[in-house]
Amino acid sequence: MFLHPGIIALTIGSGIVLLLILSAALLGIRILRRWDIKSSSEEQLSLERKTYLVSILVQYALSFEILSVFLFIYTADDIHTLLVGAMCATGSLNANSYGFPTLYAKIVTFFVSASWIAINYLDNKAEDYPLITIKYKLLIGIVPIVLAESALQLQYFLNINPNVITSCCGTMFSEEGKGIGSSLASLPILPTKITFYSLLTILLVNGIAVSRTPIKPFTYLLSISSLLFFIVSIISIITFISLYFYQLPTHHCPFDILQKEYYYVGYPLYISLFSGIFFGMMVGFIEPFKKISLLRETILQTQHRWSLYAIIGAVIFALISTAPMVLLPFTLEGY
Amino acid sequence: MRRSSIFFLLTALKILIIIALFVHSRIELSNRMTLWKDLEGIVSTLKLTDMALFTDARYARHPTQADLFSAFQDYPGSIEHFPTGTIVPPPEFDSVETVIKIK
Amino acid sequence: MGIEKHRNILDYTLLSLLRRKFKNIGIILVFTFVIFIVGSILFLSYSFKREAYLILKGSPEIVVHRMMAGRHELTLLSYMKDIIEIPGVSKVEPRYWGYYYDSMTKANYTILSMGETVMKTSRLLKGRLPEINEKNSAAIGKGVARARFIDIGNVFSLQSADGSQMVFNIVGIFETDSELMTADLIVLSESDFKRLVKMPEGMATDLAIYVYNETEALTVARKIRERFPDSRPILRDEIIRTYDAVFGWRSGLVLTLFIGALAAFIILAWDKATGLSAEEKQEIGILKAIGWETSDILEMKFWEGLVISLTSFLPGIILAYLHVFFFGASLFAPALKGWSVIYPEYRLAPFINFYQVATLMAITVIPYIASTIIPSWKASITEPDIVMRG
Amino acid sequence: MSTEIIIETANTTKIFNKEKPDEVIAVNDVSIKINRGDFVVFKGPSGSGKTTLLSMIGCMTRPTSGSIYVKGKDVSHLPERFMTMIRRNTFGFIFQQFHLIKGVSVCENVMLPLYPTDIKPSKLRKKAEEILHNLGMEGRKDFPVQRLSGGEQQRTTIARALINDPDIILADEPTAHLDTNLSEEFLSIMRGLQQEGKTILIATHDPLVYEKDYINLIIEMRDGRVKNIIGKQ
Repeated sequence: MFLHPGIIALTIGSGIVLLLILSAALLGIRILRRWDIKSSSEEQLSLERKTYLVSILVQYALSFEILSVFLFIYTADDIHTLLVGAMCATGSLNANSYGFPTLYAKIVTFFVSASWIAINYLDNKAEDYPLITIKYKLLIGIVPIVLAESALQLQYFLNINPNVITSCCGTMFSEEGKGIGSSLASLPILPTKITFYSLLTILLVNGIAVSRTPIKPFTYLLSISSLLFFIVSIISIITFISLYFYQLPTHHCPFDILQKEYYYVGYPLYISLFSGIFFGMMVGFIEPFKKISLLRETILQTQHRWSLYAIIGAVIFALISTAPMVLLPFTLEGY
Repeated sequence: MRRSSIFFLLTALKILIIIALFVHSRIELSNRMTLWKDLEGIVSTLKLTDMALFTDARYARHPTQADLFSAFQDYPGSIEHFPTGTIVPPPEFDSVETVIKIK
Repeated sequence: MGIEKHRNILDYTLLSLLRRKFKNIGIILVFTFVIFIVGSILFLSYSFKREAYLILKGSPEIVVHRMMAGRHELTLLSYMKDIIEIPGVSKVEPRYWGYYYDSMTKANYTILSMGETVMKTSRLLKGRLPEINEKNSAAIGKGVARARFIDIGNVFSLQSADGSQMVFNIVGIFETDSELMTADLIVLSESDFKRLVKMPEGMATDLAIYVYNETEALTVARKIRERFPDSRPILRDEIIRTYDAVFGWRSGLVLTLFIGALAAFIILAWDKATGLSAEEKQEIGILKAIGWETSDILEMKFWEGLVISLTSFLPGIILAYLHVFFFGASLFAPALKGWSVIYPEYRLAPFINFYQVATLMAITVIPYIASTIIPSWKASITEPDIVMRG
Repeated sequence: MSTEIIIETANTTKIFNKEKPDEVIAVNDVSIKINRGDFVVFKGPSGSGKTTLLSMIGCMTRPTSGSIYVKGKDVSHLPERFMTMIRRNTFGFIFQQFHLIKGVSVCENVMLPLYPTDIKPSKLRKKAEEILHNLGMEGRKDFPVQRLSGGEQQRTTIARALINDPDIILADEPTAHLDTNLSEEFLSIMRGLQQEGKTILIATHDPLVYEKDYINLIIEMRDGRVKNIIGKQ
């Protein structure tokens, strides 16, 4: 392991996040076991007060987690000079088998803790805290994810071996190579484009429907289309979107767009995608809670607002990814 | 004026200073481009491999050329090179050296 | 869901921080200092790394040492003709270099001869370099000139391996701008060098190998090892990575040490936050009694942490930048210098980027904020009816 | 006048340190009804449970058993988050020791209860100044509170209690630290507020207060129980 400032920062950071989530989960277990909203006992009162602690613990953990996703990618990018064969973050992440799983775990942690905060927000709107059981079960579910994330990250940093030549984006996302990256890179462009834009349209139509009247089945459809759109978007970034940014018909790397050479365009691109998708998916996720009468009004309003966020996110993402195709002279036709 | 506005203003001011420093750094760096080119020229003519930052010990003066086997070359018992020794360890060859395998 | 509420709470937070002026300013000063030191270390080491990366691109692609009994030995010039045969190799040149301990000034010089290549004039060299067979002339680094109080046109002497004094005319001095690379150099002609150190004919210190295609360097190095098992090729990549590791290690080491100081600070902050004074506790009780909610108090505490961290973090960065890039990291200079007599004067190139700032934040602000969570919560659950109970 | 019941307690009991050796029954099985516009005095020696009852009515703490209805809504089992909302919107508090926040100006002390709301500070300040003006405090609005006289502090707390335009004003031993003149002044302010339609609840053992003829409900307490209810109309 290198004593690299970024690695130290990430290790400390993930230790802190783990500590926060663990203590939140321990409190959560106590609350789950003893919770009785009807009781006036002092114990119940102290549990109620602990719910505040749990929610700030998770909120802080999430904000650290967001910082850590970016820091992780950036660190991977920075240490590529230490590794033979690495030319960008892809190469560093490829340095051992823990790199990419760590990144995925970070993204999952981000989504799960964000949805916890969303549910917590709703729960705090109703006088009898109707979602408390679901909420704390979910919280306990977060623990293994965060644990896995920290373990993977630690393993990743411990096992980086500069002597092992890693393959970088050039090979990993090459059209000739083997593996997922390569098979994504070699997808035919036109059908992918068509899928991408038709899913975008479905998502937007559903989003508009929900923002008008947040009812079934549109809410569920919005969730499903958001999820599908997320998957297709990531595939599309590798297959064709990134090519337009690089102006190269063979460069498929999803990380290079985060670099200075491409004016950091990757950051707004990924941020709009992630936030848009998150809100879109949450709309359907909270649909079942409408059964709770105290929450019905709040949920209707929330769904209306979140569907707007989903639309905004998706539109910004689509605009950024479409812009170079329209504005720059480079074309993929003929490749 | 509200206290929060004053706080925001002060924070914005500090961020502006940081941005100014950032601009300063970019200007300075672009001014240095020719210097680096010239230095690179000197390095390639004289075939240098190291910086003249630490001249008190052999491994500190030429960390990249230090040999692999004398593990204790001036280290770790070499108190005479103490300050540099804490800053420049003998290179960690297991993390920087490329393994060259002979078939 | 308006923004006013949050600003109102921030307003009150600032008011309450100002009321405990001395305590809070003290904390801000200590925290600023922590960030200043950690930031200086990060900036300094990152700059060295980048600078090494940019300058050492001019190094030979491969340097080949000969090893004997685990020690660096002189290389036989006869290796050259075998090496040049290896496909991909464009040029092989001997390097002559070594150290010279000057007992008068107690300084270590690096002596070298530049072989056959003759440099055209350079902006960074006042005067010229000695010609290949020119006798008794030398070009020296600024550091050597300073240590011996000599200038162009002066003479100085070195003791040769057979005990006689060799006198050299100074024909060139490297300019200040190049000190990072040249401060301790004494460049001699090849014949003078060999005479000075009594190097046998047919030998060189090591060999510099150039290849046509840089990506082939590793293959070439392997072939050299196969052909000469007693050789040790060093790739330019490794040279650059060594500097990455040296400065990474260095900043990592100091950071690890400094984390102790940071931890002490956090304990202090924790203590400040947990040791809720009776007065503060009552204040929070009053706020809750007159209509503030637990989460409002939590928000107030959040702002408190944010105000303190921002008020420390931003000036900390600014000071670190000024310290490292305007004042040459003068606080660290004694540690960097060590016992060296010759120490280059250099102005570091100000490499800064968002990543460093984010790292700095992750190392300093996040532990601080995290350490305030539980104390804030403890303060926030103060019961409102304590004010009724008197 | 309407006879809407604004506060009702039903068998309200508060036990501190329940099931522990130092268990204290502070309020024991209290059932009372208070109409809108009433001027109510809780009378009794210290330790009789009137302060605890007042803090339960004021949604500061929850009863151990029994219920409390404020404007018809059962608040006895509400989580703190929602109790605070009710407290903020319905009640104004006047404490025995004033409990002003030191180092903060009069005006800001008055504004404090509404800080965690979305009201604009300029609007809030105007409202606070208006209330201070009505209480004859306009000249003191930017004074730090620790430099005020006792009477001025008292009026500042009243102003603070009025900032949220509450339906009900709760005062705990408000005259304990005031001389006769200031106590009279305080009571006349309260009387004025009652005439504006506010409900006034005062806990006291000061005869100066409960002998006033405009008081229409006196609840006498002893050992946590209601001993006597005298309704005057």
